[in-house]
Amino acid sequence: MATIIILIVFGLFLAAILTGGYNKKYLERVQQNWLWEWITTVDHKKIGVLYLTAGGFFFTVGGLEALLIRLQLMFPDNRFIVGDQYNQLMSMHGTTMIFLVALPLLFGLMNVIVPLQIGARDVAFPFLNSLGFWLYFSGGLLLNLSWLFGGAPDAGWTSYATLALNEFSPGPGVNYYVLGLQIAGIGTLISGINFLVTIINMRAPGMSYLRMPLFTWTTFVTSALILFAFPPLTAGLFMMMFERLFDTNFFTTHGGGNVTIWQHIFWIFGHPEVYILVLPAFGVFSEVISTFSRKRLFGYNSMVFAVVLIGFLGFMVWVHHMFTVGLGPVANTIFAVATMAIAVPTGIKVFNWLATMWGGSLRFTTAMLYAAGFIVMFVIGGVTGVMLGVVPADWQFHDTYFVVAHFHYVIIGGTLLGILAGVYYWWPKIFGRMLSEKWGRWNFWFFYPGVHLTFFPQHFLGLYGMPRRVFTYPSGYGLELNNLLSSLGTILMTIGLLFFLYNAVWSLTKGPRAESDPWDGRTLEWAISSPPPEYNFAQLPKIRSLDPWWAEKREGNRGMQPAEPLGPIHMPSSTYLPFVMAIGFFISGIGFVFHSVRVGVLGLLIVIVTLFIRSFQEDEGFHIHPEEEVKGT
Amino acid sequence: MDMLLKPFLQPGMYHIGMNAMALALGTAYLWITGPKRRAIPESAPVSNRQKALFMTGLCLCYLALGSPINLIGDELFSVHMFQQSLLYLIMPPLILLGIPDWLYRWGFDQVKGVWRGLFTLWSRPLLSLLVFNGLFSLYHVPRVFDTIMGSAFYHALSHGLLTLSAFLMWWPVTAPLPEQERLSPLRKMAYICAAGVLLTPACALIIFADHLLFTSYSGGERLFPILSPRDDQQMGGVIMKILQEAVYGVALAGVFFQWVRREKRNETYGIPTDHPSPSTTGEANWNPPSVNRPGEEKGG
Amino acid sequence: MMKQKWRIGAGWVLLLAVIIQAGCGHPSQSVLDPAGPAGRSQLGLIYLSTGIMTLVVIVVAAIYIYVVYRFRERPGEEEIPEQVEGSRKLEVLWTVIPIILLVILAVPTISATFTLNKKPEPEQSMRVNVVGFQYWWGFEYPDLGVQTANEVHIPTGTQVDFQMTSGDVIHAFWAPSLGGKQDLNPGIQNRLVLEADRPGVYEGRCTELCGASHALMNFRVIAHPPEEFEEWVASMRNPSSQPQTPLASEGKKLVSQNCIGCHAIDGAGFEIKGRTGPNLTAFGKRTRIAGVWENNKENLEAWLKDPQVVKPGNRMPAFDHLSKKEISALVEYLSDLK
Amino acid sequence: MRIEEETSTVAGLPAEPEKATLEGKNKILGFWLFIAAETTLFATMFGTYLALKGESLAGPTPGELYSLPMVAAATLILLTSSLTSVLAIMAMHRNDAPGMIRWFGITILLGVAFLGLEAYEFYEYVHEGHTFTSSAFGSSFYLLLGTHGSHVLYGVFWILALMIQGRQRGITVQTAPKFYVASLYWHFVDVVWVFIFTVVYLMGMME
Ligand code: HEA
Ligand code: HEA
Ligand code: HEC
Ligand code: CUA
Ligand SMILES: [Cu+2]
Repeated sequence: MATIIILIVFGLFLAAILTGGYNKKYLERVQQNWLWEWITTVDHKKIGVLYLTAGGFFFTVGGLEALLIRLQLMFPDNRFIVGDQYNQLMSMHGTTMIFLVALPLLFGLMNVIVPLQIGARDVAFPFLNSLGFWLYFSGGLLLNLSWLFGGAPDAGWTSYATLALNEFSPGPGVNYYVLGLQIAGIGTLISGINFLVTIINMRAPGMSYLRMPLFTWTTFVTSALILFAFPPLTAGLFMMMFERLFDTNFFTTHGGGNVTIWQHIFWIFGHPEVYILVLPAFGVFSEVISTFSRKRLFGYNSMVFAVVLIGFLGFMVWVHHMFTVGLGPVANTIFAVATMAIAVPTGIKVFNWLATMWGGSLRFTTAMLYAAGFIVMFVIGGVTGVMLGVVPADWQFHDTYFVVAHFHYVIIGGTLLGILAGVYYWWPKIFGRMLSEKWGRWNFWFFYPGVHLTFFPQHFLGLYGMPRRVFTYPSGYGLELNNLLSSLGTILMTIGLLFFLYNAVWSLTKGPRAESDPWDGRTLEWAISSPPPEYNFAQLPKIRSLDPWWAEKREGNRGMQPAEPLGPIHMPSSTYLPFVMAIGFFISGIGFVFHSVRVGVLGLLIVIVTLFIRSFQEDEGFHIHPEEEVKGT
Repeated sequence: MDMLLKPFLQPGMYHIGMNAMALALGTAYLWITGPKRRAIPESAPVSNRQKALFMTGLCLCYLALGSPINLIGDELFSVHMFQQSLLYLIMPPLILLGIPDWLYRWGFDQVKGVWRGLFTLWSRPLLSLLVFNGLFSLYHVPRVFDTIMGSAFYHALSHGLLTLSAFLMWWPVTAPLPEQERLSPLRKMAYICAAGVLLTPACALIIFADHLLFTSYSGGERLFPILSPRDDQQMGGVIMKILQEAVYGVALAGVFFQWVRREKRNETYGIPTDHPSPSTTGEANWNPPSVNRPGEEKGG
Repeated sequence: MMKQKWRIGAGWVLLLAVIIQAGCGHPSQSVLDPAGPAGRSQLGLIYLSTGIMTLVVIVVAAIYIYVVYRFRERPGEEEIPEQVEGSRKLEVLWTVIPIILLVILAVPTISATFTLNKKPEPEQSMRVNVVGFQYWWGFEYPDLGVQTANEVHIPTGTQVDFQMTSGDVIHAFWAPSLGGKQDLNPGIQNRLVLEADRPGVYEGRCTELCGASHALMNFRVIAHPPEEFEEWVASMRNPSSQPQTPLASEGKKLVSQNCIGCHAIDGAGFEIKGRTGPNLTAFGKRTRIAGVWENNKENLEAWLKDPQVVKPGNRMPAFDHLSKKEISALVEYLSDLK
Repeated sequence: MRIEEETSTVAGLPAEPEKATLEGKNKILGFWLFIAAETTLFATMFGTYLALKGESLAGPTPGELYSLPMVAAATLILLTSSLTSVLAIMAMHRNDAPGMIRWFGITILLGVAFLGLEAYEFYEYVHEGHTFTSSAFGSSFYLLLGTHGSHVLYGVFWILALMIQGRQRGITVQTAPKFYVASLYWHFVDVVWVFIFTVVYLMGMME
């Protein structure tokens, strides 16, 4: 504990020296620093950018882990990374990608775009928004610190009990998993609630539910899923934590516990989680496809309903991850049928996207390329999902590379392509600069074939008897060629992503300024400047139709009609408390990782104290007067 | 297997009282919606669809209580669960939708005082939800269940109570009276989802139990030998769960598309209108723009 | 994007066909090469579902390619396309057709699930108890009084009723050619009924992550014609566990000093029967060491010196403190166990 | 938001001060959603408890352990505290800050009494060999009750802090939502207890 305090003091000291010595001006200077501005911001657009940056960082980490995995598996009987080391890489790859990459990147897009799409000045709880981000970030950091101190978790991203218990994973690895996810998970839950309240309470006048753009709708349903999926995870992680720290008996058989309880809890969370990942991507595609086909979304109502139905059914199918556990034929078949049922609403969406493109005038920008690539790839991944739902067939597929192929097809084909499409589509709005279409094409044409090359052969690996989570495989069983192809594909993907990286840097430094509506957009966010002013809308717009901005443009209007007179705008002031609170959680996490209850409690105390400070704080906020600026236009 | 079919062919297995009651109710309904209609103020003709809904509901009710299903349900748990699904999940919404609004109003006018208050209280969404699912879960606690099954009186009482609370649970969803509509469409959908979640624990406990829970059902093998008592029990849980999912799915769709129809009625795509759409105004409590943002017109 | 047509349509089917051929000459480890009723029925379902899914993918891809080709923006095109709201008819169509396809898939799924879960008749089946341990498999024939490890012998044409559980973490038992897998949960008994209809060696693998050497937790199912199986049982009941050479006697002594705390060797006259390591009775007849290495003297020597190199994290200590000679004595004795 | 300025110029408070501003409304809705999440959390713990309650190993079984009088007393105390928190909110609606603070004070006193009883009960159990680590039953029991107990504890401190704020600032459109939300929280914690009472104690004693 003392060490930590010393470290903190030392860190502050160092910062002071490096920035010109500690004196009275120090604090002032700190507050003018750009870093300070980002740490304390409560602006949803900035927090969105923070999410995108942190997600991108973790994506690089997770991607490098994947590269190492594929390097080891490139040749049979390879001894590059073996045993526990491999298991650490594999577990961290899965955990990082699911918890620290996919969802946060989506959160980034949602944060920037949803308030704009519904015509709000900010999210409902700017403070919690910032807290959510910092919790996610500190949780992710904690998780990744494991590489440096004590070894990473190695029981898979599912961390099944008994293997993940002290007896079989004695190091601190799984502690990192438990605490990192716990902290990040709280952040996610907070963000979910925030989006729900924002969408329910903060819509601009006239923006009825059925005029909301699809991306907002999917955010809404996703947040509802988060609301009900994450608490079971929290409870499960608590049990796992107590099991590891205090020798309780939830899962240990000799203490009367039951190993399948963890699996049930994990998948009650885990399956909805995969729809949490894919629904927002569906939203992005709906926007992108409709914009670049220059047509309204075909079957808007059934698209919305399909999302709701997928969310509803998503909670009823978790046992399809447990077909081999031995729950009996009755339980297995009912969940199989429920699983297959999800194909129906998803199919409705797929065909409606096709119908949207039908008769349109398709403009293949990079965003649209990704959206178009998505349709085929996701359908392949989706139908293999249905094949996995066939119980007896799943007894063959389960825990083989066939499953790995399935979920990378849906996750990359759905979520990741969705994120990339969304980033290309909204980049001008977020950063006020254009990405290069040329490099975008390079990016796509390396990445997309690379994904297929990586993951298509894996279907066959599974059928030829290659289990997943293995660090090596013997030669002579027909596994060599497909593994080699798969590893080669990864290289293509990496090159593709490097093009993206280049493109991003190029755009931020040299890219041309973006107009407010570069794509001839349809939804509200395109009606304001790029990047939007801090207060988003000088006057809240009056929403008079579905696709409001498109409709106003057709009417010949150059802007949205205001719903209120011009006046001063109240803004929340920035605050450093979320950051401090996250530090508290972080310290507490480290404490528990190393079985130091004292440090753990100290961290929690910091959290509670900040909570109370916050409760007593009277945040007056400040006012912006846009009248002067706006009058000109 | 034979034993399973036989009851259906023997006239003695059909409950006379229920027969009479179903017939009486059906006739009464047709009479009231038909010849007697004019006697009721503000009545309007009842569509055939509505009549069909009511009659289907009645048939299902009869099927569940008066036909051999009822008797087999005492032997086979899965059939018992089927019977329950009919009674609580399918029949109530049909009946509720089958009754015309003027009949409700007329009915409400007859009921006053405490009963009216009780109804108002009990049909509050949160309460109705909790009461039905609470009772339902309680009913399936092995101890309670076996006690109930041991006595005809308790049996009838519990069925009655559960059916009543099922009606009240469905009331806010079907909302046959506009003036009694308490939930906005979106909240109705949330309500349905919540109902689905709340029913799950009871079903899940039954499906995943690795031993026989209910002593009342240890001898079902006689009737249907391929199903061992444990499989029978699991099957019971599954039937309930699947039917529930199907019915709630339909209910979700019903609510949603009704909402869409209402909202989209007077909109033309691409042409901005100043008509506020119903959902903005209908939900004054949760939708601040219509309450406290100046400049927003408040439509009727 | 035109590439997809090829890839999805022809590729799916072609690749399947081509690589079924591959992997011949080795013990079978492929789902596509079933050797028993369970595996066959599962492969049947896999083919059925692949067929339906290929159809779905082809339909989607066809519409997709047409749309992309036909409706791409032509240069100079200014006109705004018609803003279609939707179409009730079409939407019903693409709701109903998938439902029909799924029903076609669901019915055989349900029936196969129940069939494959059926309890075998005790008289017509043979029971084998399986216990999984971190990185090795213990097999016991309760009715025959035989124990073995890592290689399980079964008669062809008989339903084998594997009753499984785990001694530590969760493992899963998977012999792809014979049929699908089943988890081994600590504290829970599971059952998997498999049958081989032709003699042969079938590779099996652990498919539930169980620690560092999960990748190497292999086993073999060796199916014999019934008569041959009887012989095997007889030889296992009466193993030749006595040393034949002086070196081997030396080895036996070393075993009694070092190994029997963990390993059992039936018929050798040891009092102790260790249970924390594989039963080594008739070890000389095993085809592999610890399920991964070919069983020959050099390999065995290396294994004894340092098992961790072969299987990282396994529970057998290294015996590198033994002299070269002592090791070869051990090897001599162990290889003579038949 | 504009509405704040309006209300601050109006004399007195609106009828439902907690819902007068958008912030207040957001807070209340957000809190309801939070309660939904908490419900799921507790549901998971209930499920675990139900699955594991039979596994008491050598230790005492639920039937041997529980005794009605003390639990009934605890239940009564907690239910009463729900009532007093309602009274506090009614006082708030009357714009009667001292009354509200008084009722909240009684509420948390009852909460503390409840915690005392619970601590005593746990103390007894531990003596009988029923601990967090003695068996799966013990683990799931203390997880469920401990989580509930810590919610009560947190609620006590929270309401205490709000009482101080009520003292300092009185009832305004900024503080009213906080009081309201805290009382929601308190009700929720009580409802969870009612479930614990039925599912854990009553059903446990029946077996
Ligand atoms: C974004 C994430 C995502 C998505 C969207 C999905 C979607 C689906 N998944 Fe997947 N799944 C995962 C991520 C995802 N999955 C992950 C990460 C795992 C592994 C976890 C682990 O073990 O580590 C997994 C594992 C997994 C399993 C367990 C396998 C096993 O371990 O044994 C199963 C089994 O049923 C399954 C099924 C499905 C189904 C039926 C869908 C459906 O939703 C797909 C529906 C879509 C379509 C079907 C295509 C479009 C439809 C049409 C064109 C209409 C016509 C179609 C038909 C008639 C079929 N998934
Ligand atoms: C969102 C989810 C996600 C994503 C995107 C990926 C992406 C990839 N995954 Fe992974 N994967 C999982 C989720 C995901 N995965 C999960 C859940 C598991 C299961 C884990 C378990 O079993 O427990 C798994 C397991 C898994 C395995 C099986 C391991 C095993 O069972 O032993 C393999 C093997 O090939 C693999 C490969 C890959 C590859 C090559 C990529 C590639 O797509 C990666 C490509 C990315 C890069 C190469 C990064 C390059 C980046 C840059 C160069 C910089 C760019 C910078 C910015 C954007 C700022 N993954
Ligand atoms: C601490 C316990 C322990 C001791 C002592 C021990 N072993 Fe082992 N042995 C194991 C375990 C555990 C395995 C299984 C390793 C695996 O496959 O993961 C094993 C595997 C083996 C195998 C491969 C078995 C097979 O089925 O293929 C051989 C051969 C072997 N041991 C020989 C020996 C000899 C010889 C000695 C003494 C010199 C010895 N062991 C001492 C625990 C032990
Ligand atoms: Cu045992 Cu993997
Ligand atoms: Cu799933």
